[in-house]
Amino acid sequence: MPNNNRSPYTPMPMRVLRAYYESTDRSLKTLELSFENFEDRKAFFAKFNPGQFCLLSVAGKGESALGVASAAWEGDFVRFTAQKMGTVTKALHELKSGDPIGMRGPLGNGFPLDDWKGKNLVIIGGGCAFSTLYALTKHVHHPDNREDYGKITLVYGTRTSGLCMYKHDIASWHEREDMEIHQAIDVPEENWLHHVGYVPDVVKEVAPSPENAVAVVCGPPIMTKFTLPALLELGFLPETIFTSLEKRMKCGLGKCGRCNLGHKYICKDGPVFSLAELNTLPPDL
Amino acid sequence: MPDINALRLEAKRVLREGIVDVVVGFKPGDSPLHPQPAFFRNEDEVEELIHNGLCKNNLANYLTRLPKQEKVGMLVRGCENRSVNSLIVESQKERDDLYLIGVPCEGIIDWRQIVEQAGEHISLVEESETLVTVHTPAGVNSFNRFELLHESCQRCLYRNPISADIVIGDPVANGSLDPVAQKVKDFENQDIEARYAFFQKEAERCIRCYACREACPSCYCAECFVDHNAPRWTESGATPAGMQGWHIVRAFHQSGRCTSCGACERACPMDIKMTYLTEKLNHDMREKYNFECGMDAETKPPFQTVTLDDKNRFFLGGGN
Amino acid sequence: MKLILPKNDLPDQLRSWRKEFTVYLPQKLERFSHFMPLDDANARILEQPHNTRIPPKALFLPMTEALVKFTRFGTYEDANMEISPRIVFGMRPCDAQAVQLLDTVFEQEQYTDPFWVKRQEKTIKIGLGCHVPCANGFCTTVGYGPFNKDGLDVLLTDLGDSFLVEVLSESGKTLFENLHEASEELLNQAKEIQNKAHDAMPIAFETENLKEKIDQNFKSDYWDEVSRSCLGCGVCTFLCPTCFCFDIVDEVQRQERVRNWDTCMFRIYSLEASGHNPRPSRVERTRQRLSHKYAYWLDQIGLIGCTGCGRCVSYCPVGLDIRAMLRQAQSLPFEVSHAE
Amino acid sequence: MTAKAKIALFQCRWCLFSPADQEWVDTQLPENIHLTKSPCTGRINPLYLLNAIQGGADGIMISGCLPEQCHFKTGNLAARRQLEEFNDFLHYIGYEKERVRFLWLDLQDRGIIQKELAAFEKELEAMGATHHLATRIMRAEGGENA
Repeated sequence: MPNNNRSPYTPMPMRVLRAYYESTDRSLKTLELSFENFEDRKAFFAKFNPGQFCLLSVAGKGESALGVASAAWEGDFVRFTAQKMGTVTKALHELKSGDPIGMRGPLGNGFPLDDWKGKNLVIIGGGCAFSTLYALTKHVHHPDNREDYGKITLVYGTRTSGLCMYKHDIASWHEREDMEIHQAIDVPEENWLHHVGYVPDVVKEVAPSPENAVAVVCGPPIMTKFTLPALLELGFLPETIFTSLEKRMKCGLGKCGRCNLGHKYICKDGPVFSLAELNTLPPDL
Repeated sequence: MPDINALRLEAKRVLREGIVDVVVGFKPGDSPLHPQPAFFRNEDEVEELIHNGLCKNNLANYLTRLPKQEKVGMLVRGCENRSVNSLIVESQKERDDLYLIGVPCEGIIDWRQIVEQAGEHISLVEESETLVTVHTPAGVNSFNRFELLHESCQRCLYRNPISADIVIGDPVANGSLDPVAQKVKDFENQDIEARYAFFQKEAERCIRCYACREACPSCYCAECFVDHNAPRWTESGATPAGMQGWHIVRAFHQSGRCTSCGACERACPMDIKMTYLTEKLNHDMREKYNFECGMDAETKPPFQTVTLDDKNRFFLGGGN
Repeated sequence: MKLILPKNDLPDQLRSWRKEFTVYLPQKLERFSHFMPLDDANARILEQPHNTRIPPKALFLPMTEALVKFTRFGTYEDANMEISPRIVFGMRPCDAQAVQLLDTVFEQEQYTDPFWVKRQEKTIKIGLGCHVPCANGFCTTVGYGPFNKDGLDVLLTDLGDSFLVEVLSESGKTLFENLHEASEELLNQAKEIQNKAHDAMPIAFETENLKEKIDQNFKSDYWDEVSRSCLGCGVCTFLCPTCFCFDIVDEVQRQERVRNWDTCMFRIYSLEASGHNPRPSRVERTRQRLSHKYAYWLDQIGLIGCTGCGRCVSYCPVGLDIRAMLRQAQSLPFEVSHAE
Repeated sequence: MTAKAKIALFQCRWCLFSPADQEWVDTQLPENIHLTKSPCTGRINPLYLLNAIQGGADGIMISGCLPEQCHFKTGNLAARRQLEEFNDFLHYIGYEKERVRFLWLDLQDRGIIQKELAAFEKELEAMGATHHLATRIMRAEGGENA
């Protein structure tokens, strides 16, 4: 049995290493979890690929699917950023470092990094869904991987500057020359130096070239809905546009039947789909 | 038997004159045993309207499912009329958004008894005042209609609609109260082990499909207590605790709101007895508060009003 | 290997099996039949003509099952999966075929479900063909039949005073000793019964191009018409042998994480924490239920996800009939897709 | 009955006016009595009672304020109707009526709750334990649940 001879439904024991608020309004909290068993960690990083997600388990409350927000090289921990929304995420927000927690993963297919080798990357993120893109960007920034990819254009929009995640790290990206970063907020604020407006408009404004480029879009459904046509207008082909989808999930293994989009399961066949693939599936989102 | 042509004429009239946007009735199903609830929105659709003893659903159940602002016409028997009143009391629908076509009810036939006695291959069912004639490939046989009736209909108290806009068909004799009260007392007089054994046997066949909840007009909560998970009061699975908890609380939520139509028992795929629970609650509502659900569209059920002079029956320290 | 088992030897045969197996047999419960372990008292031949009310899927995917136990230190451990060897006797071919369909879900190479696998390994399935067609069944319409052998270890054919025993697997062989071979004449008699039963099953609807019609009419108001009187309860899916959806819930007061049967017909099935629900009304849910069985299963494994047992037709509280729905679906517009 | 009777006490927060009683209830409540406080007896949902009974409570006591002294005006009157009917309903299906009792406390009462609890405990021990509806106790502890 793959899960260190545990049933695929049994979470691996983890411990909260660090837990800190990510947004000024305390709606987003970042948890960095360390592994209790060495074999679990080895098995996890052997399969891990940015864009995958895990099911965090709080005993007595349930499980909740969250995208992994850290790249493998960052250390022997796994980072998640949870928005306080339901029963489990409320419980996640009450965790402090040292608390035990369960985790099942890595699940899902993650970004097809091998197909993207040698291409320019256009990374478009919005709100708290940016966490998987953060993992992707950190993965690509690593010296061993950077040469595999061409130019990186990043657009990251949030409703307010306070909601921006990983503020210090992203701020440092403005100085990097090997990438171009555009941050945006919906409503103008004092001493905000970057774009103001919705992400689809910022994408049209930045107008990344579709030449040998791949775009990946992760954000609230409304943002994805308007960003995909914008990319098509710019000349991106459906095969080169990727997005990560979300639906209610329980098992995360393609068994409980509820996260299907047509005949594909978002947890097993996704969550990352190309627009070409999505066009063959019914709009059941 | 109701005069089906008169019913169709009335349904067409109210649709034609725009009194209502939709008329809720029944239409033939794919098997003679299962007529389907139907929603007629124009005159020629009404040709399909039927109404017979096998129409086993409580149509008032659809009032809370149709669009709120729609004007609804509905064929109502005694229990359906009272369910509509109960929904009006709980402000789910305005009375002047409704046009109720009353149908005096001769009781709903329990299709399971037909299948048990005449087999599954039923080609035609004919009804008369006293007989039900069933046509099967193996032959034709007739049964006493009263014996085939669903238990709730055999002892129904209010078979005639009480506040319909028009009643089509001559009134039918109503049931009397004593057999109903006697049935509750008989169950209660058994010793406690026998009562719990019966409840356990019935409740623990439950598969938690909630057909009883979806078939009941009074069960229209946006989020049912079994869907709560923080905290989870009764267990969610098919465990003894979960099944018993579900049947106890579902029935208790109908105290003073149940018109004894029996739609819950008819919808259950596992033939689970449930009306013996709600009958006890209705019996208590009559005894303690002299309240009968749905008799008018104003009086509030007992649990929505309070008075000072109720009796202190389960009190320590010598309460009166 | 084809043997003859006289009917009056059946009680002793059942008793001998009971020594090392738990024997599940359809027995009378209230007014219907239900798979229950055989206790010695009533070892009698089953004479109810047709299917049990709840499919034998409940013996492989129980209505409620503990998956994970919480320890006091906030860690987790597998729930107990031990199960004693058992025989399911009197399984109908449509249910056996359904269990085989579910194997493709629970025994997938990427994540096999240990609970399901353990139950499958420990169970020998003895099927009984339907020599009398049931009223609402349509197994021949969806490509199977009253004497279909898929998913069975043994298939019995009722010859009147004895059963023709067709052993189909190794584990089936171990169950029958000192039974003599079936004579040529009995074999022909069985064949004739089987063919007669197969022909007696009416074809309820055409399945040709059904998948394309369903896929290409995702937004049609056909779905609204067929689901208008639907109550949104769980009867059709809980009684369906090929429905496998389950919910995972933490039962705090029992300190375990439990798997329960679930259905796409309930609102909370796809309700997201943000309040958004991709399937807000019964129209989308009926569309999901029908599309999953008659389109998505075909995309995934090339088989229709319905074995025509007819339970959803018999027990729908508002008399909705999937055969009529699919006959109506055949009249939906579609163009042959050249791609693919 | 060897073990002491297990009682679930649902206490309205407003009616224990003497600090001594409230302090006793909060700290020296005997082992076998489980306390649940609620803002008013009107807020005590029959689900809470059922949950306690399924967990193996031999008796339930609800303590609330006298009529016209309820902080929320009619909470206790509503509770009287609902919980009394629930008590009759449970009796109907197999949980003796005498196992659920309501206790009204006056503002001036002192020491009533200790006395009534002790009396109720004796009464329950006389009645003996019940396994009816106790469906969440594992078989190991005498419950019927696998």
